[in-house]
Order: sequence, then C-alpha cells, then structure tokens
Amino acid sequence: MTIDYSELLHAFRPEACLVAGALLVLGLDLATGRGRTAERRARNAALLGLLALAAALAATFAAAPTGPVAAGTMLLDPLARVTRTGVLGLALLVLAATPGTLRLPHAAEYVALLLFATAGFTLMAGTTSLLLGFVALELASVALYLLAGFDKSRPESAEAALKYFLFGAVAAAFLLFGFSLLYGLTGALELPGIARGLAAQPVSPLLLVAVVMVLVGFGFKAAAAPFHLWAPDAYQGAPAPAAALIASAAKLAGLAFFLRLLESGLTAPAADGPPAPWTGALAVLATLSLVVGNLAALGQGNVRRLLAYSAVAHAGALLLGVLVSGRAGPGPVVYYAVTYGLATVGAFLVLAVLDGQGGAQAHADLAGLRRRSPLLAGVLAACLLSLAGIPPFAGFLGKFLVFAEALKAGGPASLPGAIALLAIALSAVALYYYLIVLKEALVRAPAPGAPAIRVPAGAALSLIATVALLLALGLLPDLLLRRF
Amino acid sequence: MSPLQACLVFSAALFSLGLIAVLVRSNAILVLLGVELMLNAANLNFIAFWRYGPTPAEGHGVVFVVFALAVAAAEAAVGLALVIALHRHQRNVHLGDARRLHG
Amino acid sequence: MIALAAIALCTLAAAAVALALRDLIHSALLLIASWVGIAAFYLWAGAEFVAFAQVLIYVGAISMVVLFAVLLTRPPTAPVSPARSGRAVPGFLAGGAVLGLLAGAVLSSPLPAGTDATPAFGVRELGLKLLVPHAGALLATGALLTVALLGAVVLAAGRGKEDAP
Amino acid sequence: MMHLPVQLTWLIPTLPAAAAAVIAVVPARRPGLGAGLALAALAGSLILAVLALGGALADPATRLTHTFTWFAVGHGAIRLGWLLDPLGTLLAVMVAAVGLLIFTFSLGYLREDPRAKQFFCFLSLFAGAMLGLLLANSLLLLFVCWELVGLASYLLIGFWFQRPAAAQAARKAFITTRIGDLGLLLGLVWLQDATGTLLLFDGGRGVLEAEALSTLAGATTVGGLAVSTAIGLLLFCGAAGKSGQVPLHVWLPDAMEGPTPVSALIHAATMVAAGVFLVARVFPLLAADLALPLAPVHALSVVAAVGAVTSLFGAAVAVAQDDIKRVLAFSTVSQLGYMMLAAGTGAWTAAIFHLLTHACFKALLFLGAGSVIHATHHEQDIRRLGGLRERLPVTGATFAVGMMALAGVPFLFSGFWSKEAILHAAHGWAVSQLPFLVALAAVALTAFYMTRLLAEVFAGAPRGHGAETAHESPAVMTIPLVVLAIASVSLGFLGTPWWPWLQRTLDPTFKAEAGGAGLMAVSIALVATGILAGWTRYGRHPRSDARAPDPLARSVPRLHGALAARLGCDELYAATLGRLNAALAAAASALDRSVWDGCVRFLARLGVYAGIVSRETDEKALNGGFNAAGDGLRASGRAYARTQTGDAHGYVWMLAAGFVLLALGALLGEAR
Repeated sequence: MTIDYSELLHAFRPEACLVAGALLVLGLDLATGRGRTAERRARNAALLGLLALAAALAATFAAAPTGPVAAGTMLLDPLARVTRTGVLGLALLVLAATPGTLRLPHAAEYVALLLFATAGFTLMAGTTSLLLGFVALELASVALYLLAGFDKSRPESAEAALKYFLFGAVAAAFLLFGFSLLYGLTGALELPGIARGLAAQPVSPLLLVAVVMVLVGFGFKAAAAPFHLWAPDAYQGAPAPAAALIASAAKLAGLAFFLRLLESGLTAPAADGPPAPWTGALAVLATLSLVVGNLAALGQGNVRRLLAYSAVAHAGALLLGVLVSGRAGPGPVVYYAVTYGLATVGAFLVLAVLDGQGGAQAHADLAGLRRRSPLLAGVLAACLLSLAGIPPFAGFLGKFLVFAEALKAGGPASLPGAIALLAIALSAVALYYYLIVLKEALVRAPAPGAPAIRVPAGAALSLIATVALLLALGLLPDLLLRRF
Repeated sequence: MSPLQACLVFSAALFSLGLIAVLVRSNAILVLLGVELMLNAANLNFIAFWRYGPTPAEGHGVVFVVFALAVAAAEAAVGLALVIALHRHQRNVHLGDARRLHG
Repeated sequence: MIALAAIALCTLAAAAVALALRDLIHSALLLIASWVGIAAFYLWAGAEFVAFAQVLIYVGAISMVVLFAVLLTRPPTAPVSPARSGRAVPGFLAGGAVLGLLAGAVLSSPLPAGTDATPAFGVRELGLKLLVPHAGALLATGALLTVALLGAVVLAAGRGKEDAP
Repeated sequence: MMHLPVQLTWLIPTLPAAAAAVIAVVPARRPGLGAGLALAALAGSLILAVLALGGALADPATRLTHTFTWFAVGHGAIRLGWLLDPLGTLLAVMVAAVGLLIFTFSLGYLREDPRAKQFFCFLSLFAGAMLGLLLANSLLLLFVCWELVGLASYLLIGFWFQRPAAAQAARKAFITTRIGDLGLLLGLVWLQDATGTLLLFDGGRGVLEAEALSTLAGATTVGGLAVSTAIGLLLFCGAAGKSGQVPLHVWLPDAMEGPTPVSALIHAATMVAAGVFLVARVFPLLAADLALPLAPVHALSVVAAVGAVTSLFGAAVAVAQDDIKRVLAFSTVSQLGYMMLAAGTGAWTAAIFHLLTHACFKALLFLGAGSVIHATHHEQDIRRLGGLRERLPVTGATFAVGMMALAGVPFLFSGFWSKEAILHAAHGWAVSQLPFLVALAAVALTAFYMTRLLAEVFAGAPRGHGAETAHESPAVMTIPLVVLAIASVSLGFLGTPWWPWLQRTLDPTFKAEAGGAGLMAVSIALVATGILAGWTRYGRHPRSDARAPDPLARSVPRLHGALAARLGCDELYAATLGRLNAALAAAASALDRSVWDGCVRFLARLGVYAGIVSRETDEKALNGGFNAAGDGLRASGRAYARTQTGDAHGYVWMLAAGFVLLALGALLGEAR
C-alpha cells in the first residue's frame, strides 16, 4: 500500500498554507522584531497572517470537489469546500480587525495561534476518519483555549480560558472514549467502514453509550444545553476576537465534522430503516438549547453573556437542522451556521473595537453608540437583526430554511416539526432581548463626556465586509446554496 | 466475564475515577490529572479492542493510542500553563475561587 | 486473566489514593505509579511500543511538568486543606452513575470474541501505518504539539517588562 | 399611454427603500437634503405606480405577473414575483399619493426637530415596504414586506423615544402585531407544505387559482375544518393583528404616541389597511370553503363577525374619549372593522372602496388634528381646545369636510358612498342579519362622535392657553389638507350604485346590488339622528369650562365611564390572563419548594414564562407599561442565569449528569 504524496499535498494545500504562514509569522517576528515598536510588529504579523489566509482561501477555491483523498481520511466534497471557505472567510474577518483593536504583547504568537486554529477547522471540515478528526478537533480546541487566555493582564481572561479548557478537556475525554467504543464495535476508523460495521449488527447498549458520548463532544462544540455552561463565561472573559472565533468558525467547523460523523458514520445505509440511534438524544438537546438559551438571554445585563445565551439558542436551531439534514441535505444547516457565524463575528468585532476604547460589558456601556460611532452602531444593528431573523439579513433565511425543512419532514405533529414550532414561538422572545441591546445602542443618549470612537481602518473594513456579506447572502442565498 | 469485558470494566472504572477527581477535588492541578486519567481510560479501550478485535493486523487501535498520547501531552502542557496563568492572578489554584465570571 | 486483575487493581488503587491525598507531591508520585500500571497493561496486551511511549510521555514528561507546576503554584505558607465542601456527594453520585452505565453497557452487549493469541504489531508496521494512511494526522499532531509548546510558553511565562501595563 | 412593463415593477418599492438607505448616510447637518430625497423618490414611485395602474386597467381580466427564482434548495426552488392587477396598483397609487401629501405636511410639522432626517429615512423605508407588500405576487415576499412595515412602524411610533409612553407604545405595537404575525407565518408554512408554492398566480399553479383551491377545500383537518378554512383563519390572524381587530386592537390607540404625520400615514391610511388588503388579496382562498355546505364554520363568517364586533366596539369607545387623536384612533379601529365586515360578507370590492375613501378622509382628519396640535403647542385634550373656527379657518373647514365624509353625510361626501356599498353587502348577506344591524348602529354612533369632536374643538370659545394663542399653520401644512379634502369629496363618485366603476374594475364579475333606495333612506336617517344628537348635546351649548363634565357623563354616567375606560377590555385581560399568570407563578413557587428542585424549577419557569407571554397583551402590560411584563420575563431569565454559578465543578457536573440522563434515555427508548 502506497500513498501518492503529491495528492496528499494537493488535498492539504489550505492547511499547508496556514501552517507555513504561522511558522513564517513566528520566524519573521523573531528575526526582525527586535527593536521595533509593538504596534509595528503586530501589524506585520497580521499582514502576513492575512496573506496566509488569503492563500488558503485561493487554494480552497481552486480545488474542485474530487471525492476521497489521502488514503480515505479526507473527503473533498461540496460540504468540505463550503465549510473550508466559510471558516477561512470568518478567520479572515477576525484577523483583519485585529490591528489597532487588540493591544497585546506577543502579537506574532497570537496570529500564529489563530492560523493554527484555522488549520484545525479546515481539517475538521473534510475529514472522514475518527483519528484525523480527533486530532484536528484538538488542534483547533487547544489553540482556542490559548487564545481565550491570551490577555494576561486580566484575571477574567485566565479564568475564562481555564474553564473553557476544563470543560473542553472533559468533553474531549468523553468523545475519545466514545470513539474507542465505536472502533471496538466496528473495527474501523474511517466513516464508511464504521457505517458498514454498524449495519451488520443490532443496536447494542454499548453503541448507544458511544453515540451519546459523541453527542457530548458535539454538544460542547456547539454550546448546546446542557453542555453549554462554559460558553457565557468564556465569551465574557476571552478577548473579543478570540470569542468571535470560538463562537463562529469553531462552531461551523464542528458542525461540519459532526454532521459528517452522524450522517455518514452513524446512520445505517438503508434508506427506510429505523431512525438513526442519535435522533432522540439530538432532539432532546435541540429542545433544551432553544428553551434554555432564549430564556436565559432575557435576564442578561451583559452583552457578551447575552450573545452567549443567544448562541445556545442558535445551537438548538442548528441541531434541529442536523436532525433533518438527512432528508434536506446539508445546505440549509450549513447556510444557517455560516450566516450565524457572520453575524456573531460582526457583533463581537464591534465589542472588540469598543474594548480598545474603554471596554464594553454591560448593556449600558453601549449607550449612545449611535452618536459615538454611527458605523459601529449600524453594524451592531445589522448583526443583531440578522441574529433575530429579520429580513433582509441572512439570518432570516437561515431560520426559514431550517424550520421549513423541519416542518416539511413530517408536518407540525412530527418531532422536528414540533421543535420548529417551538423555535418559531421563541424567536419572538429572542427579538425582545436583541431589541433591548439595540435600544441602548441606537436610542439612549451617551454618557456625558463620552468621546467619539475612532474605528481602526482594518476593523472598519472587516465590519463593512461582514454586513455586506450578510446582506448579499440574505438577498442572494444561491451564492452559497448552489454549491451543494 | 470474558477477558475483553474485564478490560473494558477496568477502563470504565478508571474513567469514572478520573471523572470523580474532576468533580470533587478543588485543586486545579489534580483536576487536570483527573482528565488525564479519563484520556488514559479511553486508550485502554483502544488497546483492548485491538487485542481482541477482528482486525488486529490493521493496528488501528495502536495507532490511535500513539496519537492520543501526543494529544494528552499537549493538553497537559496547555492545562498546566493555564493553571499557572490563573495562579498569577489569584495566588492560588483553587477552582472554587475562580468565580469572577458568573450569572 | 490473573495478571490482568493484578494490574487493574494496582492501577486503580494507586490512582484512587493519589486523588484522595492532600499533599500534591505525594499525589503526583502515586499517579506516576498508576501510569506505570497502565503501561504494564499495554505490555500485557502485547503493545510494546505503546507501553514504551506511555512511560516516555507520562512518566518522563508529564509528571515532570506536573511537579514543576506544583512547585510553582505552591502557596507560600503551609498548605491549607480546603474545607470539605458539598461537592463530594454529588460528585461521587455522578461518577458512580457513569461507572454503572458504562459497566452495564459493556456487560450487556455482545462483543467480538477475538483470539487468545497476542497479535503481532511491531514498530515497523506501526511506522508504515503512521506514514501511509495517517500521514495527515501525523502532520496535524505536529502542529498540535507546536501550538501547545508555543502557547504554554507565552501563557506560563511571567510578565516581562513588555507586559507591564 | 405608456405602461410600466411588469419586469420593472421592482422599481416602485425600491425607489423609496433606496432613498431610505441614502438618507441614512447623509450627514445630519443637512436635513433638507434628506427630506428632498424622500419626496423625490416617492414622487418617482407615484409616477411609476400610475403607469402600472394604467397597464393594469387596460386589461383587468389578465393579470400581469413576473416570476423569478430566488434560490434553489434541495429539489425545490423558492420563487418570488410581482403582480400588477387593479387591486394592487390602485392601492399602490393611493399609498404613494397619500404618502406624498403626508411627506409634504411633515416638512412643516417637524421643521424644528433635530432628528427630522431620521424621520424621513424611516418614512421612506415604510413607503418602500408598503409598496412592495401591495405589488408582491408571492405570499413570502408579501410577508417579508409585512415585517418590514411593522419594523418601520415600530421605529416611527417610538420616534419620540424620550417620552416613556412612546417607547412603551412602540414595543406594545410590535409585540401585539407579532402575535398575529405568528399565525400568518404558520399559515404560510402550512400553505407551502400543502400546495408546494407561495405564488399567488402562476399560470394555473398559484395558490389562488382553481387547482390549488379545490385541493385545499377538498382536504379536511382537525374538527372537520377544510384545510383552506384553517389556513385562511391563520392568515386572518395576521390581518387582524395589523388591522387592529378585536381582540388584537389594543396597540392601535396607543400608537398615537408617534408624531401625527405617522398616525395619519401608517395608523390611519395605509399600514393598518394592510390587513384588509391581505383579506381582499387572498379572498378566493377564504371563500373556497363556501362550496362546502357541511363545513362547521366558514372562514368568511369569522371575518365578518370579528369585523362587526370591532366596528361597534371602536365606535362606542370613541364616543367617550377626550384626546383628539384617541377619538380618531378608535374611529380607525371601528372603520377597519367595517371594512373587515364588508370583506367577510363577500363584498371585498366594497371593502377596498371604503379603504380608499377612508385613507383620504382619515389622513385628512389626522393631519387636521396635527395642524391643531401644532398650532396649540401640543394641546390634545379636546376639553381644553374650542373656538378654533376663527383662528384656524383652513384647518377648520377641511376638518369639517373630513368629519362629514367619515360621518357619511349624504351624496356629496365619499364616505357616504363607500359606507352605502358596505351596508348593501351586509344587508344582502344570506348567513345572518347581525352584521348588518351592528353596522347600522355603528353608522349612528360614528355620526354622533364626529359631531362631538368637531363641536368641542372648533365651536364655542377657547378653553385653554393653547387654544387662545393659536395661529393657522403654514402653507406647506394646509395645502395637503386642501388636496385631501378635495379627494375626500371626489373619490366617492368612483363607486356609486349607478356607476360602480371601481367595483367593476377590481372584480370584473361584480354585479351591482339591487334595490337600495329604502336602505339608503334608513342610513341617511341614522346619520341625521347621530349628528342631531351630537349637536344638541355639544354644539348648541358649547362647554364653557375645561373642567365641566361631559354632557353624556351627566346623563348616563355609568355607561360613559365604561366607554371612557375602553369597555374594560384591557382590564378583562388583566383579570383573566393576569390571574392565570399569578396562579402559574404560585404553582411554580410551590413546586420550587418541593424535592425535585432542579428539574421542576425548570418546568415551573416555563409555566411562568407562558403566563407572562399571555400577559403581554393585557392592561398591566399597558399601564405598568411593557416594562412590567418585560421585567417579569427578564426576572425569570435572571433566575435561570443564577444556576450559572461560576463554579467550574458545577459545569462539569452538569456535563456528567447530562450524559447519564441522555444515555439512560437512549437505553430506555431502545428497550421500549
């Protein structure tokens, strides 16, 4: 058995760009950084990082979907391509906003970690192997734990990182244990082999335990209740760009990975057999997330925690999308995740800019944002309205697609249909808490003496691009949907 | 109880032991070690399944354990670095004291 | 089977005592014993290379890091024992429930019988596997270790003059 | 004459919407620029709408549609489209024309407001969305515009957000209408599921065409209802919310907290009529169950009943209000009920006729009220006005025209003819005479309260400082009044029984009702009675003192008190839904104390939450403001958030417990 290394390189070209870029960033900083101002070093590192991301994006675009590669550990299909493009784009937006907003030492290391995390995301997007998937997941997670704790001057950052890490590590242990059981039951590590192995045996208790352990890992990545408890603390304590990445790209990549795992690994190939063993548990997670996320968000006076709880609620909708993706294909749920990621990135980047100028935690810190910076207020409004599902922003269509598929799957009386109805009813609640934030930003007068806010050029560009993408995807969803 | 089942019960016990450590101990370093035990338990499973499984020649279990060991090492390093970072701010490593973020 | 029972008992006992002790140094030493027990299990199962790696990584590297961390974070005064909190009972309940669930599932599921003969899987086969089907994972693991090293150094390093606010 | 190609329909709504986007980024220092842009864009839309109307009138029987694929998903595609038919284009012309007049009026009304730029931005957004709603050939596109209209209305009601009442009213309007919209959305999803499309007309495959209608009417669902009835009623929920039908009317009077031009444009002439338009638009769907004699209930009967109740309720409550805008607001509620009544009795053309005339004279009345308020330094209490006839001659004269049109003074005024059409339809309705009798009562009441309003405001002597120092408003405000007054007279002649041009245009199969002279005489007599009664009580001896009690309060104090309190409708909500909520909360706290703390607390919170949601519609939410309900909601959220203790052990414990419960559930589920 041999392997064609040129094919391997072809398959992993985006990751190669990212890793090479990360090493270059570190090397360049080591070689030339001494004696330069911290700001200059940060700008250089960010520029190089942007180049690496752009190269990876170009490589992703250039690669046509070709099917299984790298000895069957990767599958380059439309899902992988769209997800890779999505995570790279989201990382690009986050990194572009970094210079001028995040004033941290060790900027080169920060950029390198961001690139490594993105490499983990792109690997997760296409892997069909438990082994590669686990390593990629850990690569992304470890880099994110570190990014969350990167602000050494604030105790909150360290605490957030430690809690995130602890929860993540326990979830990873559960996931690994689940993987070991799946391996034991089927003797295979690649998803097609696992599916074949499972088709040949009845559903055993051990398989159910393994499936639930996999769902624990998924629930952690997606911040689904009751595995969401880390999210509010991590979102609040982490530096805003890191939180943006955790909430957007990490979620998209995790969605793609677990979607593939559940759909092509843990579902019997027979089309009209009994429902897959994960259906019930996933439905429970989706329902819990919708209720808990929306209710808890209502009580929040802190913008970031509010975004975290709303993330839990959105995780419920995402899980609902996964639940019906067998029938509808991955299009709607990936569209949802991409547009949700965009809106979240926009909201967190607004907070990141504010962090550079006095901080923004409580709702009241946003008071008078419209006067202090119309751009920030406008972007925040667009992103929150998209999260709330108000047309013409893309969030509306994401909700529409997922809920419509769920209702189509069996009418309002079926399980997905009932969850969709619940989600529709709760979206009215969601609107309320988003409007509370918007009221502060758009309507309240600023605190006396609050200065105008200067938005750094990179952040401004990135914010405008985010809103433009939200609008473009909302009005022309075919840009994304026809890739499937 | 077949030997394979014995191995699996052994690993289940180790996994639960690690989990209990995570849940009960308040020193962050011991909590991390509990997580390491949980990862070790999963590795025991891989080896046991490889030993008694249908396709030992493929060596999937062994390969996975090699990677899992590397992952565990990375997690340990990062976890301990985070514990030290927390120690810098609160001068101890009690998880119960890390409650700035809540609600 | 008897060897297995002995290994399991020693490992579990060492781990349990380690996690119950108050003194962290003693805990760390006992944990090393438990990791050695796991390595013994790998030897018993015929996975020599994995046993070797386990000793190298856990006994050689991780335990050192843990010891360092313990020394670095040790409180200046004598260790104060934290008061018994209300966590113990729910913690043991949850852990016991997980154990019961896992063991119950194991005992009630049909499992492949396998053979008594120890399978042969030498270092050469392992190397081939690593290089051929799992080359991608190998590269990713390299990146992961780089990340861990880089991040751990940045985060654990004390605040130099450039970190000062 | 040149006609607008249907492919270019999108220009009509897009022009104002684009203007809104441009105005948003124009610097605030140049308010004139924003206003000019808004006016120019709407004028452009008006011209295009007139061209479109010309095309639609040239051949009313064939509908011009333009359909395009928005995006494809899975095996299907979502298609949207535009539709140019007499119904949509006629209303589009009306919206653009009335909007243009109100934009002009706003130039004067908001001259001193520093945020005028924003105002025009929101108004333009509203106009764009409203035009899109009227011209959409897809219920999905209609829904999108419908929500945007609601958003613009929210922004405009709350425009003077410094006033707490305005902010509360805005939120109340948004949430109440959203309750209705929930029904609309469910109806749309069901419709899409049942027919596979949301296009109205699609060459035989649209939801309003014979094939889909017979499918929908043929299938039955719970309780023996035809699917078409169920969907139709769900759609009607949305219409009832937007058009302020009882019991979802509570938001409309409060919406008068917005600037008066907003009240005129949105809450009198256009947006609130969107519900009536929707009913007219999907009329074939609502009427599809008429062919089923055994159906337990016909959708149209519900529409007619709701409309009848609303028209009587609004008119009765308007009698006892003291705020000039509130009188007009309840009058709007009543007139909207009237239109629904017409649509429910099958005469949707009469409903649209009344919609058009009402838009003109109600906009006129609101702008007249705005002129009064502007001239008297924001005095809205009619007891402190009075004697404005001499001081505001133009406003007074045009207001009187509007009053007579609304009251239905015979022959010359448009309201008379459209009201006649509705009465005829209700009289001819075979199912029940009740709506007809209710409508007759409302006619008399309407004449009565409008006479009262006119007499209190314009007759007698000034009774307050504002009224004493009033001066006529500038020309930019009075000219729109005059134009609207002329329209209020002339529009009526488009639909007289002898020449029902409008009805025939809208519905080529329209047949004029026979034998109306007797009925007309009855209605004229009722109008005369109403005006006479109003005049004897309020006009002949005008009150001399602002604190003097209302004549009606002297003669029938209890009735007057009940009406002034809006018939206790809001209190009723508080007593029922609010008490339910209290019971749920009590149950929740009882459960809280029990052993199953964690799990049960969650369920109980859910119960409290359900109670709070229902309470959103009630009086407590009204007076204590939506803040009270909002605070209740947020308190339950905070209670939940307290489980987020910050303790990392607790988090991991939750993970373990979640795993155990999920796994046990999966095992038990599999064993079963």
